Amino acid sequence: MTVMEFFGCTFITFGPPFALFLFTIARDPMRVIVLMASGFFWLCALLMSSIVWFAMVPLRDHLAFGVVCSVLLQEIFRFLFYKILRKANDGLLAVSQQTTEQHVTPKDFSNRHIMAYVSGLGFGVIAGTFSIVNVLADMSGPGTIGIEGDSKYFFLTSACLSLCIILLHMCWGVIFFSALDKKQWIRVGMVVTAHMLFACLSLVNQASSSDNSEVYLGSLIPSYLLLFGSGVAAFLTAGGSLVNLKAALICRRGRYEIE
Amino acid sequence: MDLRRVKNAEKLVMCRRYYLAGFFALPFLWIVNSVWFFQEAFRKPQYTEQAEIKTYVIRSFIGSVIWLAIVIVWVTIFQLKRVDWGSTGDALLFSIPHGSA
Amino acid sequence: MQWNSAGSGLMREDLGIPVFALSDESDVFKVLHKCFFKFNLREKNETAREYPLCAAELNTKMYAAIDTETCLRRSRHFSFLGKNELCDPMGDKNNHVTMLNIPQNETRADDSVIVVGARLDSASLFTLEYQASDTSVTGFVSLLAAMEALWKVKDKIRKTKNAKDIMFAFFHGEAYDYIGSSSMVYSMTQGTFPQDLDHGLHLHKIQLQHIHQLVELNQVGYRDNEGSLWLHTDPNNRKTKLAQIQKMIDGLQDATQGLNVTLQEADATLPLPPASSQRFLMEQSDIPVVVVTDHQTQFTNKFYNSRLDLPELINATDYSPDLSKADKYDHVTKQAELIAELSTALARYLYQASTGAAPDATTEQTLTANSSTVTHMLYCFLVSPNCELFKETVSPVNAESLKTTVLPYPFYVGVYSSQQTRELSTLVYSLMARFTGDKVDLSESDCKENENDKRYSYLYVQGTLKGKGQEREGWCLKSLVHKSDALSPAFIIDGYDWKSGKYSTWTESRWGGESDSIRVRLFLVPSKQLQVSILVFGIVVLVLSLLIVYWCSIHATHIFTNRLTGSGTQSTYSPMF
Amino acid sequence: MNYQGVTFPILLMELHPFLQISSMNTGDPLASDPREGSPTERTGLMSGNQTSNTDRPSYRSSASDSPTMPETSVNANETAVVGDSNSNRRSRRPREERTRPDSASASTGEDEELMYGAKHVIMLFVPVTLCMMVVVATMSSITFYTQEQNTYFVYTPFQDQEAPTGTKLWQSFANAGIILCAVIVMTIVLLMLYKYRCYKVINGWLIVSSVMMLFFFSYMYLEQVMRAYNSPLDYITASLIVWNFGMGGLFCIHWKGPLLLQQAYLIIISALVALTFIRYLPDWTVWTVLGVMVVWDLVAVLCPKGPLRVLVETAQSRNEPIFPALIYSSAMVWIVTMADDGGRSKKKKKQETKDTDNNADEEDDDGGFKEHMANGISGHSLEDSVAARSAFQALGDMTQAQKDSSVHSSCVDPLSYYEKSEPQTNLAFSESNGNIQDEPTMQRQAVPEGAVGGAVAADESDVSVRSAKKKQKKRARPTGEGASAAGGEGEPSGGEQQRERPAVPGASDDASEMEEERGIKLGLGDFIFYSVLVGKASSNGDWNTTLACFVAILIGLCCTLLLLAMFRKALPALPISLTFGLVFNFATSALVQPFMDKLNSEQVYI
Repeated sequence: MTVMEFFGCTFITFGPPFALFLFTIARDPMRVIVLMASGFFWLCALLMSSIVWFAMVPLRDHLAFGVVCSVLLQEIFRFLFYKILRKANDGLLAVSQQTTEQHVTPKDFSNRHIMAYVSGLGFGVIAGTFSIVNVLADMSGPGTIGIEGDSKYFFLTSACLSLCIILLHMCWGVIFFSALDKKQWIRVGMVVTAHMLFACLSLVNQASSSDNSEVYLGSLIPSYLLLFGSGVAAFLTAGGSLVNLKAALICRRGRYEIE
Repeated sequence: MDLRRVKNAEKLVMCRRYYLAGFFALPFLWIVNSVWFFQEAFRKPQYTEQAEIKTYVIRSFIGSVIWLAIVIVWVTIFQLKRVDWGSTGDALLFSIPHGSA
Repeated sequence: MQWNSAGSGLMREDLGIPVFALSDESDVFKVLHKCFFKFNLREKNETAREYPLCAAELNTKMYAAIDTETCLRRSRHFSFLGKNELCDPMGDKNNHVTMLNIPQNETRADDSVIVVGARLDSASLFTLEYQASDTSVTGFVSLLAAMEALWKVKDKIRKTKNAKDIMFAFFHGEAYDYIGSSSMVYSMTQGTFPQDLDHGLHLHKIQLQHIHQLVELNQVGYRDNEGSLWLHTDPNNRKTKLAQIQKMIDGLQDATQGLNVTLQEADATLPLPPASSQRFLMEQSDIPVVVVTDHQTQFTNKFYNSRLDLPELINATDYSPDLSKADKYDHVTKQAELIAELSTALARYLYQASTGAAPDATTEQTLTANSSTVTHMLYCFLVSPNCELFKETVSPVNAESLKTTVLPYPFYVGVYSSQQTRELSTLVYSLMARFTGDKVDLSESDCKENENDKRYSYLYVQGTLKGKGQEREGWCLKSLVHKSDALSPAFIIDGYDWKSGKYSTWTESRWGGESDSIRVRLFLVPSKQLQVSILVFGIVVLVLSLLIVYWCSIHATHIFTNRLTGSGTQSTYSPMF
Repeated sequence: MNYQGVTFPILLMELHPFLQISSMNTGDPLASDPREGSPTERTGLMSGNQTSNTDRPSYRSSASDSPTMPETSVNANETAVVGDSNSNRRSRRPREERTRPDSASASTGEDEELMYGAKHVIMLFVPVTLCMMVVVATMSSITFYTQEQNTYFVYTPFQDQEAPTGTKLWQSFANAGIILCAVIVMTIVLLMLYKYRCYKVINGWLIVSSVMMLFFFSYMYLEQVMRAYNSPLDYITASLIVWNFGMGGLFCIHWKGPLLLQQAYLIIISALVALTFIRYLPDWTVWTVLGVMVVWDLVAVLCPKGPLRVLVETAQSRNEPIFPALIYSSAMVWIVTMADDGGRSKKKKKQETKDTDNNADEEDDDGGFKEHMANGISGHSLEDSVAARSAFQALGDMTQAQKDSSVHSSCVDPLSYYEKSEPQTNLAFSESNGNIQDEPTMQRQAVPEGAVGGAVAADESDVSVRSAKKKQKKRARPTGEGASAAGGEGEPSGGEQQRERPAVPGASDDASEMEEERGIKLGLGDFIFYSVLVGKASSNGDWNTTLACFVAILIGLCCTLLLLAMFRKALPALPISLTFGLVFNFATSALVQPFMDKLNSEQVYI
């Protein structure tokens, strides 16, 4: 694809996560490590699912199967990661109680949402990257896709969907973890279903071609609706509320700042 | 190393060395020197060696600027003229361009 | 005098862009139907198709630049990873055979060698897209045929008291400023011709003063309507050697008696057409020279040095449609007949010129070129090298590669290599060995050059099939055929002035390695506004997200205010901070 | 770079694992993995530290007279540790807050290590990542490193490209075996050299080799880059660039230079070495070598007869600081220096500061030492570290030279240079880290390092750690140290000395703490092998594989640190990371990639 397309798509996919990383994660080593670790867990999940996909020789061409498997596996690994994180967390919570002073690291462990968010983002970033990076790399060059009859919006949709899944994972991370904390199995189920829904929606893209790029809308719109839904859910889970938002909006910037 | 840990005398020695070394066609050391000791020379409260350090820093800055200018000029001239220079131009080539003059 | 007015000199143009020739139909189909018709073809009323349009990227990375002098100089440039060669001089091997085997210890009188020459190669714009039916093939095939005919009576000639020696020479690289002929002339002047040996028994040196006359065959494929060929001579040459030249012309014309070929003397005022002889004359202008071509003034061949110089156009493939491959091979084409006649005439002339006496009736009968051999050669050189004649004539080593070859071997001289010889030259060499050599009873391993008699070269070829089986007889051919370097003296003389233009200085650039190989890529180009809009969208997303996230991370403490765990200040509970 | 960006006071407890790591990975003289030198060096540190108080002027005599010193002193500290440390921290906190509002407080126990470990993990992540990025970028842009070639190390005699898989396999193992043997040989040579103290020799080679490396590597690399981008550069500019780069490197690494620059140089160097590996090792061999390295690392570190241990034991049996004999361990000399400074007046130091720099090369004789002891500290650490580094490199070089001199055909020669240069680089790295730190750090590191050295004997390490911790706490109280703990002796004096320094008063402590922060060491060997793995993974043009390897390796690093935090036992850093890396490399390229490709092309998201 052309240079412009390349950068465009790169920004679309990695802009928001980059911003999130920059402002909320980079400054705290613990978060960076958790981000890495969750990414690693996602990798393991992916590895498992691809093994399954590989083993099921007859079903290799039916992606649906592989997709379902991997969604389930991902959620399982998310759960495992939750377990591990909480183990470390409890240990560290003890520590943080001792310290009366202002400090980032114990704070993180005391606040479960942060780690939930970070690990969710970790899942998302690695998932999004895996789904887009080779597309970006392979198609370097002067031309764009489509001579084989693919839609000319291929990259755009790829980028947008990658972004979508990154953010979705982020939200799911928050919801999922807090749900587990509170033993609200329904919400856990919701997360899984949402994930499944998204994955299955993306199956629609297979039908896309140069003639009917509209297919993409069929997957993009619902995906982003889903994202919106999950976003709101996560927002509320994390203790956000419209009121707070308003307050934050009207308050003069910097008035409430602690640091 | 961290300058804050170094005694002023030490700083002076280092700064001087960097400065002197720079004369052996080492503008890079001058650049380093001028950047590295900038704080020491201009931002720190007065101390005995500071004046000397300051001179070194300034000189090495000037020196590096001059060097930079020289290099830029030379490279431009070379790139523009090397084809006309023919064999000498080629003799000077560090890497032979493929498929272009 | 402009000889090739049809020629556009396209090959000498610097187009500044790579040009590819797609000879494979599937490629052509791809370009047309996958790319052009689908995306680019405009309807009549349509001004322009809207994006995406189909584009192609041609990739041919050539290393050399500026000129031979520069690229050779740069090739000598040292680097830690060894030298990186940018270009190589062009050239290959000349082939030549002499009738008499005069060892160096005997004397070779001046003006005692009749040289008959023809060019082997042609030039063309595209790699592996060479057809030279008329440009060179007709010439050297008729020469080969004449050679075969003449060697039938070699004993007669050799027995004749002080008969003149006859040398058949095939020049390679002539299309690039006479590489072959100039290097042969140069080695003659240097006294290193035909064999650069100074010990052991080898052939007597041939130098320019030994040359008695020079007959050259150029294009002979396109005869004009009364099927006549033209005998060209050089005006300056006429001044000095008029008598001999006239003698030659008469001899040639006499030799055509009773044959279906007419040789007319071209207008004496005309300069000599482009021919290898020019090189001889340039070095020594008093060698009587006659050039036989199919045109008097303009080239009759519109496709001189062109990939369109096809056998069809010279009736070299006038097969009836129902012919099988084998039949095509054996079918004697019109062109073959014409060439055979010419060769016969040439052979008779040479016999007469060498011995000084016209051949008697029986000899004249034997001195007839075999038209089937001619047609075989035409078939093998122009249609398919994978033919019986070549199979018989190649050495077992090359047999394998021959089997797999489909297209005719290229008539492009290529780059010079001291070890290797290109197919064309090799094949001509072995054909010469076959026509002039005599089979000696030696096994393949023993069939090699004799240490103490270097005059003879030995070549082991597959030979004809034994009976019905695949087994071949295998011949060891002992002959006087020799190779000599066809490399422009410009690359031999050290301190040669590249600007002097005396010798050919053609070099071929090295081509891109595995990293940037020769390839064509077809792809779609998106419209500018699509690209720009994507980029802008991306940037907007980036900036927006930066702003929003920053804002959130500042106000996080107030956006997220739930109390999960009881310790510490508010700010410790935001997932955003 | 993150290195000095973070400014937290650090407790030895956290420092400890990293030190162990570094010690475990910064010594191996040949396989471009100085896993060997440092630990021993640090053992040297320890004993040097313990013994230093008894006798100032000559460390050797001091070493000789108190063999049992460590245990006694350490135990003494042990009792005092806990309560002391807490109170001490309190006393310190206000200052910390003043200087750094966001600074962390410390607490006891594993958790603390986890938390503070986090910062250090990141501080390792950054350079490792940068190194990998350099390698991957080069791999993907410059074909020279990816294309098929037929020149290889002399170490790898077997290398026919189109052999059947079976052959390739055993050949690659053979190659790896040879390399491993070379490693072991070097180790032994190192031991020998250590036994018969030929410091002069070492020093000579040292400088030569490092010079050669800095210039030659950069030259080659520059040429590659220029060729890759087909840009005509002239010899004058090129030589100017190389000359400046090389000399800059010499100044920064071997003498004194801005921290940032030092780190940049070290990263670049290790990247270049990694690239060289990728380029000149046959395809399969690279993988096997990585595998072998994992094993070797484990053996060398954990096995009771591992070379590291042997070295340590010989040293202890000889009852002297282990490394001064063999390497000029910057740390070692520090101990002496510190101890010395502790005793001396600042005036004396001032006088001699002038000539600190020029006796970098005479450390081999004890006279040289005495001078150093008298000298200013900061200068010393550096120059001695120069010496030390040099010693190491020389070592690598020399033995290499012996090994290879017969083998090379002229064409192979550059390669032999490469080989020679690897061990040097790594060593250079480990040492130069020493360089990066300043004396209190070193001082404090000394003990845990000692622990590391002795970590093969598990209990001892723990003990000495505590003692170290104690020392650090004691910084606040300059007096009475000498009596209480031998280990502690050097330390407070260091503290005093800082305070006495005419530098900005407030800064001194922050500074010292920053230094501590930087005290983390990771062997260049790790950088190199990680980068080799990632670079090799990227060579097949699949970014997912590269990414997977990258994540896997970093996580492996985390795990190693975690383990170290848990059982205070010397652990090698390569095994976990490389195992993860290898597994994920092959798994991804074989299993995940087809799956992901299908998903990507169909735009299906999971």
